[in-house]
Amino acid sequence: MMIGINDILAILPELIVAGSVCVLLLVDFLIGKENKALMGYLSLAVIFAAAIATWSMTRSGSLPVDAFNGMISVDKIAVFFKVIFFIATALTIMLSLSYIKDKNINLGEYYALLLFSLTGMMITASSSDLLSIYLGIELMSLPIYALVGFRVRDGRANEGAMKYVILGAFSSAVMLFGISFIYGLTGTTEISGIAEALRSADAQPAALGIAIVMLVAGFGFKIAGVPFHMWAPDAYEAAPTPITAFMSVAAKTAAFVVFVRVFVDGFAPIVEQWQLILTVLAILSMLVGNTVAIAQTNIKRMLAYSSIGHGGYALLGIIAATPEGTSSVMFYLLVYAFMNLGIFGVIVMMNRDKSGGELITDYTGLAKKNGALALVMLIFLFSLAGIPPTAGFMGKFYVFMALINEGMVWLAVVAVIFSAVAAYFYIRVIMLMYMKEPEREFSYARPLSVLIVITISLIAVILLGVLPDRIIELAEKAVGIL
Amino acid sequence: MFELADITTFIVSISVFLILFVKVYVVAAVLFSLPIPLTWIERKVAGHIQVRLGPFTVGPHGILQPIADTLKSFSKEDVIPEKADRLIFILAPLIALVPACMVFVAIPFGESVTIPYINYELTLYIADMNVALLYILAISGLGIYGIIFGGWASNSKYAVLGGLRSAAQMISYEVALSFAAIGVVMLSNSLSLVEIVKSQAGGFWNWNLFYLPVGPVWFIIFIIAGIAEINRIPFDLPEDEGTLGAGFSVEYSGMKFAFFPLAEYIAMTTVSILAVLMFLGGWNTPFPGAPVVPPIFWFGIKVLAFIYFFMWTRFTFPRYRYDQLMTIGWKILIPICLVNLLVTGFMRILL
Amino acid sequence: MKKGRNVSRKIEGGLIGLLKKIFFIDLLTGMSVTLGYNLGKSITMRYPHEEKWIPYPRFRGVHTLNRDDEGRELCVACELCVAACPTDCITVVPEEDLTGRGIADRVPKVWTVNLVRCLFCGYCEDACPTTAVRLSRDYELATTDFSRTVRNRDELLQPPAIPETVKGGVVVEARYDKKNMKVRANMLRQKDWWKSKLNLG
Amino acid sequence: MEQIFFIGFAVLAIVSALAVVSLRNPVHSALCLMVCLFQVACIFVLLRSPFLAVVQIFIYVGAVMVLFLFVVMILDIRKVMLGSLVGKRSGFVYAIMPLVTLEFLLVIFKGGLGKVASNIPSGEEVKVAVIGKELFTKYLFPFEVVSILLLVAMVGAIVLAKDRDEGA
Repeated sequence: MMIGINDILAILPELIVAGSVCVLLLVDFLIGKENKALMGYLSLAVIFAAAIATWSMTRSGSLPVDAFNGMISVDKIAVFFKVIFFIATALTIMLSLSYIKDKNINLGEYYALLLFSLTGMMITASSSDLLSIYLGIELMSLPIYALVGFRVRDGRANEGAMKYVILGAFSSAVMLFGISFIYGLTGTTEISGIAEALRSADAQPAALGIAIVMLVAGFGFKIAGVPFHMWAPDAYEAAPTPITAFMSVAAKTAAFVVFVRVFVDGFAPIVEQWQLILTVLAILSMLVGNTVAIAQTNIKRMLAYSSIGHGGYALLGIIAATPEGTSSVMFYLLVYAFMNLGIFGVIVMMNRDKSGGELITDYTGLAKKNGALALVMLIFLFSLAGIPPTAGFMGKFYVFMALINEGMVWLAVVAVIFSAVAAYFYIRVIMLMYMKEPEREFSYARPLSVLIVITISLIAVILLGVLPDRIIELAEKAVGIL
Repeated sequence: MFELADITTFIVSISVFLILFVKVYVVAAVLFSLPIPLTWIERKVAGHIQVRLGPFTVGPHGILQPIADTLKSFSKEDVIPEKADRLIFILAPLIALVPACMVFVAIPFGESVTIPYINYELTLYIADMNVALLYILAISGLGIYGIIFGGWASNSKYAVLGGLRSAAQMISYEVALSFAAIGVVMLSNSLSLVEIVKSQAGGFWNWNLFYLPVGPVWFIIFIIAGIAEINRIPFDLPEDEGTLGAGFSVEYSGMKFAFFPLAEYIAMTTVSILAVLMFLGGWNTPFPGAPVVPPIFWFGIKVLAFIYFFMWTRFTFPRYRYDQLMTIGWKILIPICLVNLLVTGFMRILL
Repeated sequence: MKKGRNVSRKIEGGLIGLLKKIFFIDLLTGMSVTLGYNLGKSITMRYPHEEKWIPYPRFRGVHTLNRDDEGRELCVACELCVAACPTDCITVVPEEDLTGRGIADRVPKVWTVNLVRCLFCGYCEDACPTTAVRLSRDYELATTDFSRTVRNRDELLQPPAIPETVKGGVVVEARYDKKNMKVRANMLRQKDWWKSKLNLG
Repeated sequence: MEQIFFIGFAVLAIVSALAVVSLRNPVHSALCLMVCLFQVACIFVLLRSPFLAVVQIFIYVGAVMVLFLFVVMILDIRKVMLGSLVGKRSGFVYAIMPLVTLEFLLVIFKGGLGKVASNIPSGEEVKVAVIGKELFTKYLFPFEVVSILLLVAMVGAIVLAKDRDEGA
């Protein structure tokens, strides 16, 4: 039962991040108010170090590693997701460098909280026990609560953060209740143990249904799946724009890790029980996300609903409940990370003046003034809508393929129909940019870091759209198909 | 038909129950009569420290004064302010008093005595829990609700301020108090008070107080936090006469008011007893070679000395300001606690 | 410059201060002082049950009307005291008397002083040409009977409880006469009793 | 005997929990919540884990509720405001509550709760030393994560409450 060096090595990336944040919090005292960007660069270095540690773990070929008496299990899926987290967090930090200075919320704790959240996500990704999964999710959420309300003088930010915190606490409680049910029914919180107990049981008690409903509610809140999505538009609008990007990408991805771990792995023996619930959740998410987005005037709210819809698509891969489905979800989330961060990068650029960039009408006639920016925006929007040469199309394609291979053709058809609906509001923005005359002068923030983020995202979106094979191969290797 | 064995077990179980009942009864009786000598002693100490005589009129040297006070409290009009929250206003003094008394379930007054003639070994505690120390800290912390609710229910701004201060003070000092308790648990390797006392047997150099260098630090932290816990000068901000009238109890009168000092005296005794049990070897004799006296004698002497110490400090020091109180709690006591905890841990492992 | 000097002084004081704080020197000093008081003697006077304070002769208490060595009243009812009184608390009504009651043929028929109004300034004493009015050292004026606040001539002619010959400034043994509600000091029974008390400090 | 005590504690806990959500006055609610938490602690004692019971009282009843009351007393929620706190659709909530209760009862009594469970804990009293040992061996990782979690909560709270000169 003693803790050895292997246990420490298994969580080395997490340790690097968590340990350096504590140091960074102290370093923050030494850095003057004007040079807080240094904290950002240091944070990037920390992420880089953690990424190297993760990479060296895959090199050593010892995966999967079990540690801490079954609390932690680092496998290739975990590594894949961690890479998404690293990318998302690093790009978010680069988006933030100039943004928080412009908005005068230039505090070193901003980066520290982001890194704490990253720690939580990494723990979630490599957990193999409900207890550590829950703690990882909480560790991910708490800093985001604080970051959403970071603009404390802004009433809107306070309202959004308040809603998020209260509903988040409530969902955590529901989640814990579900976990306690599972523990009571199976006598263990270890995911493999749960699967074992469920497999060996002769009958499935009805209480298991309640536990599943509660877990779906708790985790569904984190991916903003309908009907647990109420917080999302308010919180997305309230948060500083880079944080909105972070929430919609990283936090959502972390919640999907949980779905992969708990539902696809842990509840594998009772797949019929949760498949139906998740199907309802997915269809509702796609329906509400894609239709309500049409009515939005604020681009952050629109993207919030679009994010709800994308959550629905990604859930489809979980519903397939096959290794292929899992790998398609992983690929989808990676693609989603790039395209969403890219589009938020554009919004950050447009956020220069006080009201600018928040309303959809602010983009009217952008193409006439700044063709390059409009083109970039166009590509990201096409990708979000799932239009062929872009990565978004490939992501959706693989998810649908996984569904069809499982024989759930009708669900794939429904999803495609919703995709078509979704295309409407993405293309509306493009119409505004290209077909209308500009009504005002634009002023952009164009710091190098944001340009880099947009460039990286752009290249990734196009490359993943044209040549997805290598990444798909990685994902399939991770889930053990190849 | 009853077997003989059945009847004997029945008698044994009944007698066990009876003995328990008697113990509880005795402890309760002592607790409720405790304030009578204590108020007298306190007023006498107060008098002499201020070069006065203290109560002198009722009975020889005023010894019957507390009884007169009690009678006065009983006969006073019981006022409930018009816009007060009646239910909570009435409940608050009880909430203050009940936890203070509940604590004594877990307090040992000695190990055991053998009653002559029937040769029965009587333990001098009601229950020896294996979490006694935690239980006492937890339950005695509840007494604060009497003050908070009393202050709130009075519907008076001074009372509310008293309640608020009390809440903040309690949160700040509970931490240090618990740390001191943890220190003692580390030194004695048990949460049971009987075990803690046993571990300090054999002369005063074995007491936790003299576990150098960490023992005295824990002791001082415990005393400071303990004084703050029972809201006595210099930490009696909830009832700060200078700025709040009488603080949380400003709207109370008669017997309801009397419950608050009653609870305070019982809490003071609790803290004294805890300090004796945790640091001063409980009922162990300080000098093993000295003539044998009953252990309860040592216990009584030590507790009385502590009670005197609390009175002594009360009439020596001025009250701290509110921000000073918070500074002492968070910026001085807690960091010292953390460092001391580390040192204690290392000493326990290495020595 | 100035700031720097302050800082250095602060550190010096701070080092000693820190040591003082660590060992609670100031608190212990305070506690030793109070312990000394606690063990020392109390200065409380248990008036009226056991002790009573005898004021110095200069103390101004209730008025007395004096007589001369032959027992004649010194007051000649000249009403100068009435004139001098700032609060008009003295009433004097003169009458002619040839029986030798007073030192002159003019004596007061009424001589009252209202002690509620009187502020014991002693102007009457100064104004009196015959030293008939003196302020005695009686200070136990509390009463539940309002009529007792006005003292008339007969009462004032009684010799004061504390004779002028007693030096004063001492504490004497006393007891409380519950029936008459009076404090009886038995100083006169024991000659020079107060002196030994004085020596005790 | 134990059953009687359990039913007593459980009923009191449920009644006080209902009171927490139905009472209008936040201080009354807090008082009821205290009672509820206390009953839960009592049930822990019946379950042979006095340590958990004491910790429950220590932390929840002793410290957390004090903070709640502190906030409630500072907020000074008046009766006028209380009306606005209770939503207009409370009828809907009241309709759902018995339904959920019914569902739970059905599940508990008809659903064969505990059929899957294999390792039901024994009725032995849990010693503190055992808890400590488990916490620092088997559950070391969650324990450490919790410590980071608390640090984050602290940092977050300080960031939000910190005085800063920020343009709107």
